[in-house]
Amino acid sequence: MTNHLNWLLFFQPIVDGEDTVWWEMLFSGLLWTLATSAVAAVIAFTVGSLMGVLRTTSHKGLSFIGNAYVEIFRNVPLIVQFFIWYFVIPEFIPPLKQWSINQDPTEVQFITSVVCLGLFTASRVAEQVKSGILSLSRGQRAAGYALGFTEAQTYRYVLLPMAYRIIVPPMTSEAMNLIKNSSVALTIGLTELTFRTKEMGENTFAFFEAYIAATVLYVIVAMSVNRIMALVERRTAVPGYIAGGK
Amino acid sequence: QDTGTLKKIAETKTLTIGYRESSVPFSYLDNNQKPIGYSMDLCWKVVDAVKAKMKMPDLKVELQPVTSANRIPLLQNGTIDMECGSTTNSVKRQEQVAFGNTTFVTNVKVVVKKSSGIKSLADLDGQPIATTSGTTSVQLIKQHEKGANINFKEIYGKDHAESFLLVANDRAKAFVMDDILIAGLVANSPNPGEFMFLPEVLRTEPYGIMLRKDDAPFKAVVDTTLNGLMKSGEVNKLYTKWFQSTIPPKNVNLNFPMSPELKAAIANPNDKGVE
Amino acid sequence: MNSLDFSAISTSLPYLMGGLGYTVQLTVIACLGGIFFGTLLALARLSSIKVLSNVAAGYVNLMRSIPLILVIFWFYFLVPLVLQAITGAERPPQIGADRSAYITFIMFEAAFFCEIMRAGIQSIPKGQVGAAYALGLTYGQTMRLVVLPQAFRNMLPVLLTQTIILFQDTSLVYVLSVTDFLGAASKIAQRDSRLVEMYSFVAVVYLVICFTLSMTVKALQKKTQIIR
Amino acid sequence: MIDISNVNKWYGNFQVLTDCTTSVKKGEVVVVCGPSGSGKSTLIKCVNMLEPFQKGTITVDGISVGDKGTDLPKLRSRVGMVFQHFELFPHLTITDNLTLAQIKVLGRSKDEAMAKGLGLLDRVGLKAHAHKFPGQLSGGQQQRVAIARALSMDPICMLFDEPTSALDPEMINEVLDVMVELAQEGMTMMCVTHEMGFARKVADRVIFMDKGHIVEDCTKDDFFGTPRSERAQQFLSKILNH
Amino acid sequence: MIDISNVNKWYGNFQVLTDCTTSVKKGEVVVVCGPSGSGKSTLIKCVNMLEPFQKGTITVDGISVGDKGTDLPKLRSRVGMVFQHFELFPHLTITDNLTLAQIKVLGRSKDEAMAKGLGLLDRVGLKAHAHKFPGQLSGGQQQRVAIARALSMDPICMLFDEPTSALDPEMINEVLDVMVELAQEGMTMMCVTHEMGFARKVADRVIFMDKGHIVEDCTKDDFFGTPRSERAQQFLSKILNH
Ligand SMILES: Nc1ncnc2c1ncn2[C@@H]1O[C@H](COP(=O)(O)OP(=O)(O)OP(=O)(O)O)[C@@H](O)[C@H]1O
Ligand SMILES: Nc1ncnc2c1ncn2[C@@H]1O[C@H](COP(=O)(O)OP(=O)(O)OP(=O)(O)O)[C@@H](O)[C@H]1O
Ligand SMILES: [Mg+2]
Ligand SMILES: [Mg+2]
Repeated sequence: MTNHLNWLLFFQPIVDGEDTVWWEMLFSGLLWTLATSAVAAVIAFTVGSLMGVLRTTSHKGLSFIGNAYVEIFRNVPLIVQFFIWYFVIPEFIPPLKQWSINQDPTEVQFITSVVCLGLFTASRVAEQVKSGILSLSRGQRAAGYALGFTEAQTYRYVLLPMAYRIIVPPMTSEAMNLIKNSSVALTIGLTELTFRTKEMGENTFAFFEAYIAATVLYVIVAMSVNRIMALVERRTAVPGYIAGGK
Repeated sequence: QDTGTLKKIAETKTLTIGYRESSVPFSYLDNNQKPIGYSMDLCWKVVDAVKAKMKMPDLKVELQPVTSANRIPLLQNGTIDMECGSTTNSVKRQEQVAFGNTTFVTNVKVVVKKSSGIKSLADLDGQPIATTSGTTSVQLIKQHEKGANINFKEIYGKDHAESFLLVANDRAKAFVMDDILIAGLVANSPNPGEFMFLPEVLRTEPYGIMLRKDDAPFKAVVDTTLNGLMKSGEVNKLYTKWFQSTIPPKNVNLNFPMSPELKAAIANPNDKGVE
Repeated sequence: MNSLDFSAISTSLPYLMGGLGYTVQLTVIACLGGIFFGTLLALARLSSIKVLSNVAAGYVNLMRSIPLILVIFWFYFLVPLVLQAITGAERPPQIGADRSAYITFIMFEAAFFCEIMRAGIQSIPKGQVGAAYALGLTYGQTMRLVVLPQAFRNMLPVLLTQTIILFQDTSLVYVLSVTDFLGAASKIAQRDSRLVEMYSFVAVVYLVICFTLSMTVKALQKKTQIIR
Repeated sequence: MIDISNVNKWYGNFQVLTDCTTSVKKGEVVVVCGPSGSGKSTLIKCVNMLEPFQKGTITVDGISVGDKGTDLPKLRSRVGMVFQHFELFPHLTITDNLTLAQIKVLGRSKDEAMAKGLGLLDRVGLKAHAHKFPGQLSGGQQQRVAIARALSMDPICMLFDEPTSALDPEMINEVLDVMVELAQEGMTMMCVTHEMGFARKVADRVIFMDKGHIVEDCTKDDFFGTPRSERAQQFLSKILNH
Repeated sequence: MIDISNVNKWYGNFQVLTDCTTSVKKGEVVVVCGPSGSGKSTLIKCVNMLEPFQKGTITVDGISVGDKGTDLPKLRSRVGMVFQHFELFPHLTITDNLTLAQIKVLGRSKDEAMAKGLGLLDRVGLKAHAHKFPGQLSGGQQQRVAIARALSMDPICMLFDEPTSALDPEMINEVLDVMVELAQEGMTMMCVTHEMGFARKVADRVIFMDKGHIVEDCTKDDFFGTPRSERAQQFLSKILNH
């Protein structure tokens, strides 16, 4: 079956007589992948930063909330979380259920995916943010307080700006993980890239062609993210500051 | 001299059966995790025939679970020698694989909740319809005269159980699938009385045991066995056992009488695929 | 949910536990194999031989940029064909789904453990290598006796954290219809139409196991901090 | 100015400070010394509550720092502090390091803060480096900026925690010079340091700590003349010998 | 014993060492000093090829260290080296730190290595700590173990790279004492340090480096008497002043 790969398949209609051809399907899958990842990234960054900060504060209750959040969201497999967000949670919240029935199903899948993926990734981001803050010398926090900053001001002006810079490299892998993990959204029917790839494989039996195309697309996306983050790293680099050094 | 699968069986002294783990009542696991079902019973008959023909009473049979996604590649790369499940025999698939003579005929139908008020295909206009990813049955609606002009939205379930759950939870209004599979899901649901089929039959599809392509000698063994069972009427007994009696693991009865199409296929064994 | 019915769980408990056993076994083997090959890869990446470090880096980056589900597919369908091409056999050799899962996860995790071990090795002050060389130890001895033991100790918490992720990721072998814990649960769920009950059960089991593991990691982290 | 009375502090079961009592009057320069781990840093950090303590009281300019109701940020903004590792903010330029707290804490205008900051930078001899980042300066330069940053808040007193011990030997003097000048101008200072030359030159009093206790608390001349405790004698002999 | 001749070294385009030439005779103690970044550490590391250099030659006991064919591990095992940050192996006990290289490099038996190691540990006054891990010792103690570790290989000469600069002031002397003793026993030593007291006491020669050049290379008395270069005078005045 590998003897002759039939690349022309990508230009054949998905169903006889329709206009849409396979590469368009894969491309629309790619767009869903990118859209889901992008919105989820925003949620992950916001919630993750908040939770990460909570975990490093001196307030016992707040750091408990942060810790509990991380433990719950990172200790259940993503695929199970998808199922729970999509099938289980609406059953217990009648207004949500009503909304999910009335809304366009694609929108429901998209929003569910974005929330699920975002909150899951937030637990990973929270870990990074926490370790970034903790990796700063304790003296930085003390220096902030000693100048009369409040705790919030110390985070805002002293700790976070440096912590974010320090965690750019691990956040690059988290961003790449996020994109990869978006493929699990296929289990609730979101028609993202892996979904379309499987679909093409199953409909045309051209598994190799479809998976090669998908692999190439994922690698391109991952490399682009890598480049973008490298740019971010360069843009935010502090002159004279060697990462990890003091 | 033997070629293909028979040669392989002679050399390796094993035959590997691909089975499905939750395709009730064709091929699924009982509570002891043994694959059972209508297709499995038929396959064991084929195994007996192979043993007899090859004069290998101690032929080893291996059982390999497969999914709808990997059954064809696994057959092609030699992991399994035949697939005993509920695979539709289609002309398109015949480009890749071969099928034994038809063992079952299903009608693709639409299931809805009685409370939804939907009475016919035409009522589905503008509604979300569940479909299992990797299947194409929804497109059949468009090909039906009553569905030609309606617009609907597809919601994909990861598997049939999920697609059906979408209907049970009111997230989708209907689920289009082989009637026998739906009958299994309905029978197992908490409230079987909630659901009903729409009257339209979207397509009639034959199921068959899937085999490697271009392997006439092995296919001959399979077909001869099946034809024998059909002539002797043993197939009808098996049918009653699996479709019209209580079956493990939960002792439900599918109450699914034999369709005229299957009766015709048994009277006239053939391996014609659906377009 | 008007009627939750958890009876399917109790009747199929042996099956589910069998699945869980497989998950644990796969995790342990993939973890050990991954650490072994990951360490070799890390040494290759840090090597001054350009070709070696580039090949290793390429492998790691490729593995890290495609979804695991695609990697599983590739290994499953390609390895037999590759072996066939290598051995010139008439039929693709059969490696079976579970062996394929082992290979896939070892090779995939190797890429991740490589990065962890690399960070671990780089976290050892250069002075340690200098001190070992100054005593007359060779490169091999320096790595084996001085650098790797420390790197491994420093990275133990991170390695374990990655192992927890691995433990969850093994759920994806369901695409090979290998019966791991999630696979077993989802098959019973489908057979008996008890999706909600099953998946809720699965979530709780994973949460309990992974939470216990991550508490262990925390305790361990405290301990290794004292050793330093 | 600073009154420390019966302060006790524990880390878990480990007592770091035991019944510490002393005071620093306005304009006084007090040097704190003692072996490593004796609690010097901890004591000085208690003064502006960077470390909380469990027993005793500390008042700064009449305000009790341990009280629940005390506005700590406000109090801290009036106490300048210089750390062993400088603790400049690495992501901000020298100018921003000098003006940030003035603007955000004291509410000064940008221009005002800038004028103040540049003036102080000039005073520590680093006007030319205003646009640079901390990482681009040598250790001695960074520490001088750190002193200027503390001064920019117009503190009523200054705390120093081993300000020269992370510096290369060559750079120690450039920092000590700034501190000597400050002392001579009459700044109230409490200063943890091993630089006995500095203590000899400007200290009014020397406090010697050991194992969390204040063992000696006497004038400079008494300390270098005839320290009463054996431990202090031993310490001095070790530190002055090389 | 050690001959350094016309050594040049670049990091990329940056020249760290320029035409360095000097030598250390058997039994001689040479102190290397100079401002931070002047290349002292680099030079001393070139002696046992911990840093490769691009031009010039260094021979130790007649063996050229830069030659392709030289058995570096063997050469290095004969040159003892002590680092600024001790570099004991933190995952090994003190005993294992002392015996590892003896066993793996010199092929000594476990018992033999142990006897040697414990003897040296006794000599640096730390016999009681044999079973501990490095992290459980103070800096001064760790550095003494590091010296014992280097001695356990029966080196023909010893290299020191600022052995006391990471130590608390109190602990400097306990390390210097061990080094003085070693020097007085006739060990060949090349020693980067700012401890001018040590240099005064035991150095035969002092080398002063600046910007990768050897600026002064003269006897101790000449150096402390009338260093010829202005840079060296300046450096000395700064370092001796506080
Ligand atoms: N966060 C902490 N938890 C537990 N013990 C601590 C903590 N911080 C400091 N200590 C202990 O408190 C004691 C006093 O520490 P402190 O830093 O005040 O000493 P110091 O006199 O400043 O020493 P040095 O000269 O080394 O700076 C030490 O024994 C130290 O180990
Ligand atoms: N790996 C490296 N890459 C580039 N430049 C380096 C590297 N290591 C050292 N240098 C530079 O080489 C010069 C000499 O360094 P070296 O460590 O020998 O100085 P030193 O005299 O020992 O100073 P110190 O007293 O600070 O230890 C310095 O300017 C330093 O920045
Ligand atoms: Mg201190
Ligand atoms: Mg140096």
